[in-house]
Amino acid sequence: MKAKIFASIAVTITGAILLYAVTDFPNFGDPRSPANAGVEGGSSSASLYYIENTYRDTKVPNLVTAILADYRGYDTLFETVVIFTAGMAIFAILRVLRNEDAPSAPDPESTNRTIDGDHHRIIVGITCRIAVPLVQIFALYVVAHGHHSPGGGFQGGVMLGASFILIALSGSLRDALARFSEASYIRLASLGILIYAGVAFLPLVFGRNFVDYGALRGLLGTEGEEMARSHGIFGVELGVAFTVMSVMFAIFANLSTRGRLKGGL
Amino acid sequence: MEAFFKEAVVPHFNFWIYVIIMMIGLWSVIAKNNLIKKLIGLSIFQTAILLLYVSLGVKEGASIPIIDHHAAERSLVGDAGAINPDLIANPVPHVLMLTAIVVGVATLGVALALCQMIYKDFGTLEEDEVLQKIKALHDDV
Amino acid sequence: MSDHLPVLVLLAPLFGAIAIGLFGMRDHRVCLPVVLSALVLSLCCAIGIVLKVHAGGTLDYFVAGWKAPRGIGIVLRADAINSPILVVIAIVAILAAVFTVRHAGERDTEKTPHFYILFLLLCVGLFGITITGDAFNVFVLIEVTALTSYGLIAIGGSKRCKVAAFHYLIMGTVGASFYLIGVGYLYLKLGSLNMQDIHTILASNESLADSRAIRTAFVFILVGIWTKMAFFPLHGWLPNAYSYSPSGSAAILAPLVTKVSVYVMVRMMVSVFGLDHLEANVEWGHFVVWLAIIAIAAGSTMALAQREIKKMLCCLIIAEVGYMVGGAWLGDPQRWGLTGTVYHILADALMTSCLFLAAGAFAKWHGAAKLEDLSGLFRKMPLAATGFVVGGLAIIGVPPTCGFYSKFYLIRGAIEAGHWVYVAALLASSLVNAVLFFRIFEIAYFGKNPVESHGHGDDHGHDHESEPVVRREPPLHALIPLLAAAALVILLGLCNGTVVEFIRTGLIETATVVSTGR
Amino acid sequence: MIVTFDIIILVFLVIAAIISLSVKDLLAAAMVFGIYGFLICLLWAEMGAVDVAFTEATVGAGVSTVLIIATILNTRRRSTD
Amino acid sequence: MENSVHSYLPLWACLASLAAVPLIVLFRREIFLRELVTFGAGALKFAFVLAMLPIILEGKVIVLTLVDGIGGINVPIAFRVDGLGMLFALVASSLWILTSLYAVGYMRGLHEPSQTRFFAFFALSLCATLGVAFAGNLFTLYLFYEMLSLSTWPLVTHHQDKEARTGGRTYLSYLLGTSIAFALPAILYTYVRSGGEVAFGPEAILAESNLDYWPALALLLAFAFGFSKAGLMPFHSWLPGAMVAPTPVSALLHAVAVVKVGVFCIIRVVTGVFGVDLLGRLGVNDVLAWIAAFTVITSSLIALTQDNLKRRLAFSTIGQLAYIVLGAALITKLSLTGSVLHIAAHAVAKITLFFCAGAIFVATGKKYVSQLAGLGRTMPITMGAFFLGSLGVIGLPPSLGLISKFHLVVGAADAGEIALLCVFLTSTLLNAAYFLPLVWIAFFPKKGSIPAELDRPFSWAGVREAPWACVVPLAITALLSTGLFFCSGFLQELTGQFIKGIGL
Repeated sequence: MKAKIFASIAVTITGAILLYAVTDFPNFGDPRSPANAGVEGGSSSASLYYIENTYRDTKVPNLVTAILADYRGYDTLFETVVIFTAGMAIFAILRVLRNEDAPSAPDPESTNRTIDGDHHRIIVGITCRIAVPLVQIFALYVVAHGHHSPGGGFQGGVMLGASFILIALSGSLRDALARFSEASYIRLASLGILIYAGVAFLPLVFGRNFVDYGALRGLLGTEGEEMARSHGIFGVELGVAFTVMSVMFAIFANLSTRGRLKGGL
Repeated sequence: MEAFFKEAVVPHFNFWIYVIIMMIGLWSVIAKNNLIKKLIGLSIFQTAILLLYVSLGVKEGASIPIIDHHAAERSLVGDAGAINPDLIANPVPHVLMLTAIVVGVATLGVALALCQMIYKDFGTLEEDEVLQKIKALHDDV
Repeated sequence: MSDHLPVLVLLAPLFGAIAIGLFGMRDHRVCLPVVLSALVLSLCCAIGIVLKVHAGGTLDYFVAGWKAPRGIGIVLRADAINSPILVVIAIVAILAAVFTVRHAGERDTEKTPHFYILFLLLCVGLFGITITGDAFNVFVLIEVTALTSYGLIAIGGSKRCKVAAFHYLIMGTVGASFYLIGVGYLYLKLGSLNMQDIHTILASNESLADSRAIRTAFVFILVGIWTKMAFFPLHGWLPNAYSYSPSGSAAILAPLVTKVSVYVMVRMMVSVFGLDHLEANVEWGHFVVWLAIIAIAAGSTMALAQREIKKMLCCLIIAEVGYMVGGAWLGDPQRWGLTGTVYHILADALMTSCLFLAAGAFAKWHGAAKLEDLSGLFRKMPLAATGFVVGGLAIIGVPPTCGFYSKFYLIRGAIEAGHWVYVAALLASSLVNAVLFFRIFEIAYFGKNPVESHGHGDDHGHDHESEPVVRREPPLHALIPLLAAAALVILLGLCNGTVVEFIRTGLIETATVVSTGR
Repeated sequence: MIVTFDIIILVFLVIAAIISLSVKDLLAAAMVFGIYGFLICLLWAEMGAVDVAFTEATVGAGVSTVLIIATILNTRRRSTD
Repeated sequence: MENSVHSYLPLWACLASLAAVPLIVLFRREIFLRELVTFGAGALKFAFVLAMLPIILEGKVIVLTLVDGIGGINVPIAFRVDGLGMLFALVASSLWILTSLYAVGYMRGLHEPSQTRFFAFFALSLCATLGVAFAGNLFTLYLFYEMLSLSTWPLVTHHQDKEARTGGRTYLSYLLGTSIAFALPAILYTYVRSGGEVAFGPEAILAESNLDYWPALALLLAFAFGFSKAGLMPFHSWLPGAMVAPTPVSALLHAVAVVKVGVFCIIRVVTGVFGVDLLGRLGVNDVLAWIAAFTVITSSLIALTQDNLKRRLAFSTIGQLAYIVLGAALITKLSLTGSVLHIAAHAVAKITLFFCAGAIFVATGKKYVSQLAGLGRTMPITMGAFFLGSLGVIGLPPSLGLISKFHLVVGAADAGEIALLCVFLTSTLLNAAYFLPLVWIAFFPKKGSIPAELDRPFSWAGVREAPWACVVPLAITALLSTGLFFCSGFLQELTGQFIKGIGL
């Protein structure tokens, strides 16, 4: 009860402050608002710059992808690191490496240990077996086509991870782990970051700044720096996809088995 | 009252809702007793922030931030009218929020792992019971 | 390569973490050399940055090469304020890494590589927060730091550390989200995420700076960071999180995470909102200083009530955070308070590192978790105890340790700002610290129950020698970092003039940025 | 952006959030949370943030819900609040 | 304007004993080597100090800045040796050698434990003492002051029993507490008030500042009570408490080093921080003088009632320290001269008395005044030295104490403070009252008040002195106290240089 009163007070104060500020906001949907068009006195708005020049700079029509992987590629590197960290942290917290602790007493309320209650999973199994390759192909498409349509490394990576989760859910975790073992997903997650950081690091070798894919022109044999950036973005997205896929599956595998990687839901 | 409603609420409708959702989330983070409920509240709290960001990048009548190839090519040859910034949504908040979503799911994963460990050690996910059992641990030491 | 130092400083641990992920899982022996070499590389880079900044002023590094217009890319910015902090982070990390040899995860040695990956990524996050010049990037790196912290805390075997980590997670996430809201409001009003850009706009547009949204943004950013740094009413997560985590984790988390958050606050004040603007709104400063005074009092009082060493140290951290927040907000015209805060970030990182290394060593090799368990410490491990004494004296503020000088600069700022209550709080807290530490020293020196005073007769002292005194220092890998930290505490104190001079060039430089911004 | 659509989704969003937090059955709460995720994904798409919508669909509605359910099945389904 | 010389001698003098610490620890198994190191360091230190003497006597001042300050922001660790510092250093370093000798005898005689630690911290505390003596600014002074408090704590609590713990607690809480609570803020206030200047020089730090009466008074009292090593009432009770320490510690530290550091600091504050002019103008020194006067009388009265010999000596010390403070507070040329000279005079006299007390304890195990009757027969050298030492404390000829007290009394008269003059005289009588009867019954006990086997005419065969290592130092210090009466010229000259330096 005390928590509720305290919560109400805290929420009221916070909400009041936020609403007090809201009245000061530019109108919703105003294309000339400071966020969209910059303010007087500041340097020209980054947002306008992106809209007008991204295609010229990178030949990537999807602005979000370009900004994500190039202009703010440094942020995205750490976003990937966050994912990787989460995987490692969950491993560190949850993974049971010795078979020391006996499983805790079964909880009467959660007797339905599996989602559908029993082992008759033929329909589900077969459907999923058909669906999984389709999901994976679509996921690869999403990764690869992120330049031109919504999508990219994250979305594709999550979908790839989800395809393995699907295998685990429909069949058993053992099937999924047989395809994607613990050693390999940790390594693949590291590899993903290595790809990202490596691609971003390469320009340093050519004497350019970090993440400046334009320097890879010679290496990739492209005509101008724009295409080099475009290819660089693709490389980076690939790295993201690897890491995200591995970690998503790793998180699921650990969470669904309480870190034992045996049994499953 | 009506004037206030017209001036303060209607033009900022999204922002009002964002505050409401955020307060729902924050309230349950603080007040809910069940750890999973707290986490759901936390996720809702985070999505409210996404709503703030995405809302502030919206432009009335604008399209998605993917440039039409032809317009883009035209803009390269200096056709100034080819890309009208007012007709393309601000991509920056989208980029930022992609990051925030990913951070959110990462946090959620770690938190759920912690929940499982807490359940393993204490046999419950209700915060008051956990705290009581911790106190009992103290007495043992 | 020397142009790329600002990014190399955090790439080294990042690549180190990747290397462990790729090769360290199978052969755990790879981990430590990788960790140490990565961190030493970082240290070299950090020192290189300090030298460059010293020679040529502020260092801007445009990631991805997007220089103009300002704010389209992410910029890393090393100046005289943050470059010494980079060095200290690297040093403390190295000390903690050496300390963790052979007992990284404490429960499962199989988790050693994971521990070190998290360890290195934590360093990446800390370096990144310190060096970045982009407000949103700070958020991402705060989350890197936070997630690694949760992992490092919960990797221990104790039941309580999980709950502590969970509470930390909730508080930390809410804090980071508040920060994110603040940044969102800034972006909404100013359309920029680049700190320098925001600063220029705010400095040139007084009415905008006073607008409701910007004020709210500032409040939320501050509250968010205060949560992260465990500023008093928001401190709830800290004591449990740091005292129940494994010693190796505590040795890096406790000294660095809160300090880096304090740095973020200073950075926000100096190069986002601008000191001129803050000095124009004195009543804000007074309010925060009062909060800081309450924090100092509360931290000290709580510390007095603790019976466990690590918990006591954690409460001291809360008090120290109060020092720093208060000092930063004093608003004295010469900015001595701010100088003291920045210097105290460095000093406190080293002091806390020293104390937590010592506490870790005592817990592991003396079996001491509570104050009473420390009896006979001076006889058993005199060198380790000496290291602890130096750390304690520094927290008390005895010259020539750095703790004395940081307090000195803080008090100077307070006197010039006329904030006598803050001075009194600082001195009172020093006295409390003295009581706390001499209580420990006494237990460690006399033993739990000193023998009844016997007449100064001939048989004097034989009962001491009759019980064999086994001298058993902690192993070298624990002792060396501890003594090194103690030595650094004194060294930083002796070199305070040089360091402070350097920091002040940074503070003055930012002042000139303001004037050109107008 | 269509304002009516926007408002409708927002209202549903609030309702979904409240339901998800007030149901005592955690599994149901998780499912409603999934619905909440899809609603917000719709909202993003409606606001023109297609990439965010895509990510939210995979992450927010998909993976998050699955993870929560996995945890609930491994712990306890009932909650006191 | 000031004739200053740059030299590293003060640093070497400080480091001589600091460097001895690791060596002492290293040779903890080789007792002989360990003690050799102690003596060697003592001799070296004394030599360095002596080497500075001619420079100072020429009227020059030695300055040395160790950690340089850049842009005048920070406060360097700096040394500055003038007449006052020189005199104090001379006293401390010469008496250290004697004390070391005495300590060897005492510690061995009583089979004390942990002698290595004892000698190591002894050396460390001497380093701190010289650091205070040579301190060139307030911060250096404070640094070494705190270092002294901390490094003497293990000495005071040497026995590590309950009594020692209590004594140590009192000791540290008074010294550290007052220094943090009063002295540090006072220093900081001075620092801010003077515009960042804390270096001692010919000009007083606050001479230019236009302090008002009340702030100046508060500042002066904060300094006086903050440097509570000077034992001004009401912050004196650490001193009797610290008497749980082994006697060599009491002797050197609580008759020479620690307490003298306290009064030294107060003289420095009066002359170097406020300056004679400022104090004279504001008149705040009167308050300090009356506090000191109160301490003089009260402590002498308490000393009369003490039966424990060391406690009686302790209260006597408190009184004598207050003399010095009183002299400094009068700020006349003569009284300051007396004050400075009394540092030396009281040091040699009081150390003799402590040595004697320790020697009596080593030889007989007695520590109460009432047990001393007839002791003059069995320990004639010790009691003789005790007599000479008490002459020095009382201020009777032939002793250096006479010279210093004479200056003090005349100084008081000079300042026109007849009441304070009376305080001096009353206190001298009280001093005599608590020492002379003691000596008297030691040599001429009443019939029947002592055991029969002692009650016989004196013969050398009946002498049961303490070990020679105890007796020799106390004889030397007793002779010093007397001898300096006849050749106090160089001390007076040093004092004169100091007085000239502060412009009186």
